[in-house]
Amino acid sequence: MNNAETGDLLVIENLNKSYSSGVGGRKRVQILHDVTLGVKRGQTLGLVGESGSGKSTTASCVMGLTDVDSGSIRFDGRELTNLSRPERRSLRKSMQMVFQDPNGSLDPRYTVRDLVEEPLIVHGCKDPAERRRRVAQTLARVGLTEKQAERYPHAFSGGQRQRIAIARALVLNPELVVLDEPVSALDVSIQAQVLNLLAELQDELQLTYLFIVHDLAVARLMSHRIAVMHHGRVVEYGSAAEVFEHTSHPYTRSLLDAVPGASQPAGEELQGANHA
Amino acid sequence: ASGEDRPFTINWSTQLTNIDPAFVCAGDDNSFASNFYARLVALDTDTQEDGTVVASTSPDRIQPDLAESWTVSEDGTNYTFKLREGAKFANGNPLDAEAVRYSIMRNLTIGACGALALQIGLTDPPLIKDVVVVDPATVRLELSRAYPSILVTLAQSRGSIYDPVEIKAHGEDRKGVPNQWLASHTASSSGPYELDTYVPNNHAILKRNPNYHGKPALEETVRINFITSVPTLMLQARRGQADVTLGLPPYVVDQLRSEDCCKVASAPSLSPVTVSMNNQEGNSANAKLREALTHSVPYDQIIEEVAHGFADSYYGPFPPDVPGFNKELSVPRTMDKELARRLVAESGIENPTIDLMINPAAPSVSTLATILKAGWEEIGVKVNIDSQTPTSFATRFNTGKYGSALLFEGAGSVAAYELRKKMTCGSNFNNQHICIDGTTELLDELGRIPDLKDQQPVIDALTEKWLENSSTIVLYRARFTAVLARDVNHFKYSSSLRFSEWGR
Amino acid sequence: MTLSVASARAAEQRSNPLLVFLKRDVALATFLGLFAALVFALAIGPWLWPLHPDAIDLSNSLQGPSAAHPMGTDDTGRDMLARFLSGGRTSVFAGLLIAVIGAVVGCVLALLAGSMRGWLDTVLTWLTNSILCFPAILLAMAIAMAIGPGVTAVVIGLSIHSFPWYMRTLRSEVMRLYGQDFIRSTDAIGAHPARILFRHVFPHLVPTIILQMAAVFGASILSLAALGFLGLGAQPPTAEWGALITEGQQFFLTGQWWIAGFPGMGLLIAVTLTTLIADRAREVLDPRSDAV
Amino acid sequence: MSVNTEAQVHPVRAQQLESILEIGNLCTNFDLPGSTVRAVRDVSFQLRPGQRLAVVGESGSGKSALAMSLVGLVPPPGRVASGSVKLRGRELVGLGDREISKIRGNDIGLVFQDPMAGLDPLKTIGSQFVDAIRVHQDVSVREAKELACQLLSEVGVEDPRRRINDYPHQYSGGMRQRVLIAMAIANDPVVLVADEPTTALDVTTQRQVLELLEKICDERGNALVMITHNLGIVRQLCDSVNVMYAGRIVEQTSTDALFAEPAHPYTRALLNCMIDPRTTLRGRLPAIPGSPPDLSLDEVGCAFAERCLLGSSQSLCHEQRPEPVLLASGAISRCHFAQTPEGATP
Amino acid sequence: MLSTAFRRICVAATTIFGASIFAFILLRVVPGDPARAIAGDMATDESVAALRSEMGLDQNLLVQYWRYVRNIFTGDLGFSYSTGDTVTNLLADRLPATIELGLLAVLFAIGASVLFASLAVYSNRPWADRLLRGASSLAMGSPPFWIALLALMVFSVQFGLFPGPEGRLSPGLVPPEPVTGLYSVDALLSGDASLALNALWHLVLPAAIIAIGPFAFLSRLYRSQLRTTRRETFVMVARSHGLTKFPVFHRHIAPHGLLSILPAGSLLLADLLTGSLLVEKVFGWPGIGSMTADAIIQKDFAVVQAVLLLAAILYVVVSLLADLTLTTVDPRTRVGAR
Ligand SMILES: Nc1ncnc2c1ncn2[C@@H]1O[C@H](COP(=O)(O)OP(=O)(O)OP(=O)(O)O)[C@@H](O)[C@H]1O
Ligand SMILES: Nc1ncnc2c1ncn2[C@@H]1O[C@H](COP(=O)(O)OP(=O)(O)OP(=O)(O)O)[C@@H](O)[C@H]1O
Ligand SMILES: [Mg+2]
Ligand SMILES: [Mg+2]
Ligand code: NI
Repeated sequence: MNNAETGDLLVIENLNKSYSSGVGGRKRVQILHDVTLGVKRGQTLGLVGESGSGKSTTASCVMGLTDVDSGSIRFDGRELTNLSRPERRSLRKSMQMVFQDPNGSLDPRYTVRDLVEEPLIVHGCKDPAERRRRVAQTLARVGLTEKQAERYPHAFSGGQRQRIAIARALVLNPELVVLDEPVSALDVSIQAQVLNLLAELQDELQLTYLFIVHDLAVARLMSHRIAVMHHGRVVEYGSAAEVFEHTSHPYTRSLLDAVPGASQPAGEELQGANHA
Repeated sequence: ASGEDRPFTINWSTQLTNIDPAFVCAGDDNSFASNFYARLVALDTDTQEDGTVVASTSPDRIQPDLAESWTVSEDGTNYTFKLREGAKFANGNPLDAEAVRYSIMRNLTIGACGALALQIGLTDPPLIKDVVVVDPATVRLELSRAYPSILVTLAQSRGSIYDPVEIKAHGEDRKGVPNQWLASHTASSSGPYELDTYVPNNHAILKRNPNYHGKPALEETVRINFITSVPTLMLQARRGQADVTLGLPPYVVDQLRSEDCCKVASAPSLSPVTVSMNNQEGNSANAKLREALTHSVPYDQIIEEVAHGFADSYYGPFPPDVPGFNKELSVPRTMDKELARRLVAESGIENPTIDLMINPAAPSVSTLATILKAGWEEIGVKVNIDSQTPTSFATRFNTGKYGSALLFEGAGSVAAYELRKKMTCGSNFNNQHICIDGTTELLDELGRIPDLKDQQPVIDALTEKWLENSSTIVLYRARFTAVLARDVNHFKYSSSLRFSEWGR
Repeated sequence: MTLSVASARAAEQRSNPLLVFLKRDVALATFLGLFAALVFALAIGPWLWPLHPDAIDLSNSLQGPSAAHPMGTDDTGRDMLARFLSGGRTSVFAGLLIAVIGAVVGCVLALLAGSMRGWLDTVLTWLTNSILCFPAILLAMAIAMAIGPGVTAVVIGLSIHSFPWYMRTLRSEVMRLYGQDFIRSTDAIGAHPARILFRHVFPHLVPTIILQMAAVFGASILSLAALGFLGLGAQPPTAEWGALITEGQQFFLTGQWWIAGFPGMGLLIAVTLTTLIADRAREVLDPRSDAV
Repeated sequence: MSVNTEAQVHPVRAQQLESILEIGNLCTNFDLPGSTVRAVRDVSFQLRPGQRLAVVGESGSGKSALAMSLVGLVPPPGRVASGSVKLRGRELVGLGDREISKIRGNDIGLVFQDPMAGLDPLKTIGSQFVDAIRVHQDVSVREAKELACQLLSEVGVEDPRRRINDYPHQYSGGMRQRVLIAMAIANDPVVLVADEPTTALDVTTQRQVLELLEKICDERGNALVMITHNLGIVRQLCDSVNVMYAGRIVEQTSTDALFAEPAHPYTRALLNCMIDPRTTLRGRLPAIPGSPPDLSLDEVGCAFAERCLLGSSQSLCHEQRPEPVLLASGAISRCHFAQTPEGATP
Repeated sequence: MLSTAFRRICVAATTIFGASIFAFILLRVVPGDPARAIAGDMATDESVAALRSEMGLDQNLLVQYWRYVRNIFTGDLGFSYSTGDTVTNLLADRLPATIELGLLAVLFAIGASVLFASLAVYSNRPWADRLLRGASSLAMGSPPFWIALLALMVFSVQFGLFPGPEGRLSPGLVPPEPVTGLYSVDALLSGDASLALNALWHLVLPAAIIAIGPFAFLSRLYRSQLRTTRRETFVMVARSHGLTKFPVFHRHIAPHGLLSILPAGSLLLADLLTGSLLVEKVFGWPGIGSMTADAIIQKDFAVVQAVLLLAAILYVVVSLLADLTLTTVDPRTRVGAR
């Protein structure tokens, strides 16, 4: 496995994470095994893998939403795993996350403006006029109008809601945005809108993305680097082209081959890969 | 259901708490226990116009029972009883002088209600000094002073005689810790009935005691249902499912009287309905205020609406029919608001308030309290009605920790006893805390007079003091009522009911 | 996701919940109206009906319903309508009190347990379970017995039973909310836990709390009446529906049905209306769920 | 595919003789308090024996509602409002429960999207299988079980004799979907309707299930209605396509024609949105702007007009509802501009 | 699976432990002196003091609690001064009556709610559903003691269809030889059909009234479960296989509904207890309910404490049993679940 290059904005090294389960939480299930990754500033790391392979867990660890067992996560050279809670919270100014389900990730009782404004309030922006200005600016950036800002999330379609979630993540001008399957819940026809927006924003604001996705096509489209996870391990890690053209791990191959409508794969290969 | 194919059934609106004669305080508990225990002597009876037999409580007319005869010493302090030969308990044990001694001593020393009646309010020195077994058929009662009414006491449940062998077999009494077994069982019967089944608060079945020395019980089996629900009692009376219904509220009795299911037996009882007042503490310590209160009660309406006519009025420390009662003195008080207002003004208490403690579980209490409250508030006395559960009501009342309390009393049948109990300063049992100058001397004097007729002037003097003091508000004296099925031809009333002379 | 009708409605409903409820749901509006009328009548009882509930009139006892006494009179001639109104006030007020006390305590504990987790949660859950394994009435009875009968005792007793009841549901609701993405996303923007708790979790509990309050309110006035009936609730001369039924119970079979009849009807109507309202409201708040 | 040269002949009538299932002007509504969602709007098509028809469209376009309407299983408050579904000439709309039950499973088999929820968790696979067989075939439980085992092994469940007594939770998602497919074909239906049978599955499992479906259709020769929003599946499995948009079929064509010369602007947009993992490079994607219309509202003009590159500027599209037009390619398209040079040929 | 059961049992045990502390504290720390109550009003102070030390009331609470628990384990639940009997005897006396009544009430409640909810959901008519919900709301709002009074007046007094509030048998009838303690069953066992009928006849009205509350609760639960299940995919699948409405209902929908009302067992029990507490009093039924009501009025601590504890234990045990039954019946949680 490649070691994370120096100069990466986010470096994850030998991350281990387990959840307790079973009777009285006595059994521990290891979810992540020695995950090592790095994300270059201004670039996108695509994290792919089948359901349950530990992609979201990795994201949670990065965001500090759960505690890790061992390993290190460095953001801009700063070790995150041993931060106190308030420090962690204040660090989130520069790290933000967008969740998979745009319906569930927005509090239905808040207007769009309140939702987008909330991070500013949380991080101590006291001046209402300033807040207003930044909210308006961010909303405009994701293609929502001032008028729409007074409405509740329910009044929006899925794609629009995901834009709101993105606006909420962007209003603090973060450096790193963790995107946990931001388009999986969207229809193909809407998916492209959001992907386009994300690409645009990255170019414009020099954002760094940790992009979690299970659609290989999307991963390839969006990522500079790709990591493939399988059963909590990173089985493949490299530049997008490398991974796709010179697939080394059989699991990655099977993933690629399984996409319907792509050229017919050989049956034998499939059998070997499917042990889930 | 016809009355023939079931045992003689008594529906009784009561909740017995204890059936140990030494221990019981309440009248109903007494009555129930009476059926199972013999007594030395018995009360004489009169027959009323309606055919109901009523026991008389006059000490002059005491009849023999277990004791065939007795002699009293000159000074009136020694009573020697000659017992019936061959009397037996239901289990065959001899009913002899030792059993009599044991029973009376047990009642005396148990430290509960039994002792109270026998000792006239636990006077010092005790009234009964000792009980001596002369021979198996002779027993002597030694008193510390003359007290002619002791025979009346012995003729009631306090004189119950039970089998020492069986009691001991079920655990000795320890002081203050009574024999728990006796609380829900009877020792082998010496009375007309044996207790066959007893399910507390539900029913009891009584079987005739074949070994009873007296007149055998009329009915072979008596079933007693303890039912507190008035509708049930009424319904069953109507349907003829009960031969005798006891404890119905007056309005139901009134209603049933007019229906052809039943007939009503009624007799003057010793149960006054009173508002007891704490004579020492609070606003009720003010005699003027107490007097004012007695004058703003709508007596007539209460008798009419609450007692439905089953009541008589009087005013005094003890009700009519207690020997020593003086009709001239005990004129009922009347409603007179003007007078009452004037008395309130004279009392010198501004905006008087009194607490009226009630036990709303007892029938008609809420109604009475409501009426009283309305009447008193009209003369400017504010009334706080303070409801208590039966137990805490009794506890508070008996320990004298109350302002005033609405009470259905069961009076003792002996005037001297009543006066002592109610007027002895500082006695634990004077729960109204009535303490009037000069009563102590009068009470002492009363204890020295062996003959009832000679006692009368002293009793009258005490009564007058009591009246002047307006110690208690007497609402009325309730008449005992029983609703009988048409075919019940034998019925006798006494203050300790015994069912042995009831029957079809 | 398309902009479905349901969500459009949800949006509309958020803008002015009450109005939209009522417009859409005639049944709910009717029930609410009836209930409001009942409560209003009880509240303004003394002005509505001039007779005093405690004023006795012995010459007029046990009168059947008439123009002068629409609900008749009791055995001391008190006007039953006045007593009905005053009894209803006691019942409804005590019911509300129990619902509110339980809601406040239960909600605070649920938020504590749900957000802190750990031993606090364990202890509170244990407490909840330990209290809830007593039937409400039995518990209230025991408490009334211990501290002496009366409305206060019963309110305390029923509140002690109601707060764990709230807590149990609210706690799991809080737990559920903490697992939701919008809470996690608020966490992810770096919001303080207190902010998450009060600004995001709590508002979502409100509908649940309201529905539960309706249920507790209904159950409480029934329990209150039951205890009154057993002689442990409201004590004379306080009028309360349950106690009025007890007072009237003995007259039921002698034909004076109105003394116990009307208060019983009052109870039946008040509680049934509450149930119906809660049912309908639940449906409107969450169209997919069925009333339980 | 036979191509009818008379452009204005109604497409339904054109292929009447050989069709097995014939849907005419089918409308399905969901009656909600205060509004009616018209999920399926005036849909007509027919199915020949052995045909493999794909129904594609984005979420909420009425695909499932259409599938359910075919067998009268639209969940309440939905109902078939008008139109006809004829199986071998026999009208199914309006049949009683007993009658239509004889058709379900026997003539038309149905496979649902969610295999996890598709089996009763309290009953063994076997008993559910036996139920499904015995409603239509007069066989003993033993025989039915035997048949079930055969079918299970046919769909690739190993050791069926043991596994048949298992409960659904003991099966993985892919296996459950196989079981459901086996049940749907247990009575040899002439039409198999599959409503997104693979959406809930893993990519790898997805592929296996598709292969299974293909195999079954090859062997049994039944017609297949495949509902999906994945154009990849269409290419792989189906020979003809109905494209649905906002409750209407906006294009009926063959698979080849669909990919070669999509007739309706919506179809074209949809094809553009497909991201091919092998060829696409990072860059700007052709997205369809806006979002689908609310189905509880009546459309004025073309439902796609708002989002259409062609129609958004045309007043005709906003005002007049387009009628189906038969194109030279054999495709039928509901577009005012389907026959314009831009629309007809790429 | 076994360990899950074990854990549930542990939780149940701690809950009972908590409940016992609660019951103990409630009746021990509050004002009121049990010794005074037992000794009687006229008892002297010394005798009360003697009784206090006899009962251990002068010791600290911890010791008292320990004694209390120890006594419970030896079957000594204390002495009921208001009836003059040990609580154990009282319970033994009265439990069968309540059980008999409760069983019939459960039967009524489950029978009626399952029947009516099934009919309402199966028929799928809005009016039927509305009727059921109306009825259950009304049942929910009906004060049992008041209904009991009404029923007595109408059925017993007016029409004479049912016996009055006279207990378990017509007065004068001799209870059958006790085997189970349930009169109706015992009478049948002893071959006396008319006695069994009489016992049943006395049971019907109070049992029906007690059943009203549980009926309200169960019918709502069952209805909503049926309606939820009806929307499940597997129901649609079964229908798509050609099963008609009825087989689908009774083979798929109803079992799920029944399974899901199992956990409500303990709540049902609480409802039953509450109901019997009130209804027994009106009907003069010699059971636990009327005993408790009397004991509370009499401030009979021992009885109340015992009944509180009994109720808590029953509740916990029933919910535990319901839980365990659910795990055994539901294949998803059964042994061997992967
Ligand atoms: N809080 C938790 N407790 C226990 N196990 C958990 C928890 N959260 C996740 N898991 C388990 O961890 C594993 C990885 O989960 P994760 O959500 O990271 O997967 P994922 O790759 O994001 O999958 P998906 O594509 O479905 O989102 C899964 O097996 C899941 O069951
Ligand atoms: N039970 C229902 N009540 C109300 N509206 C419904 C109901 N079921 C479906 N609809 C509506 O009917 C329309 C078509 O739904 P349908 O399920 O057929 O879409 P679909 O094409 O199958 O979508 P998907 O790809 O998401 O499965 C949608 O607008 C949906 O909102
Ligand atoms: Mg995930
Ligand atoms: Mg669908
Ligand atoms: Ni795998």
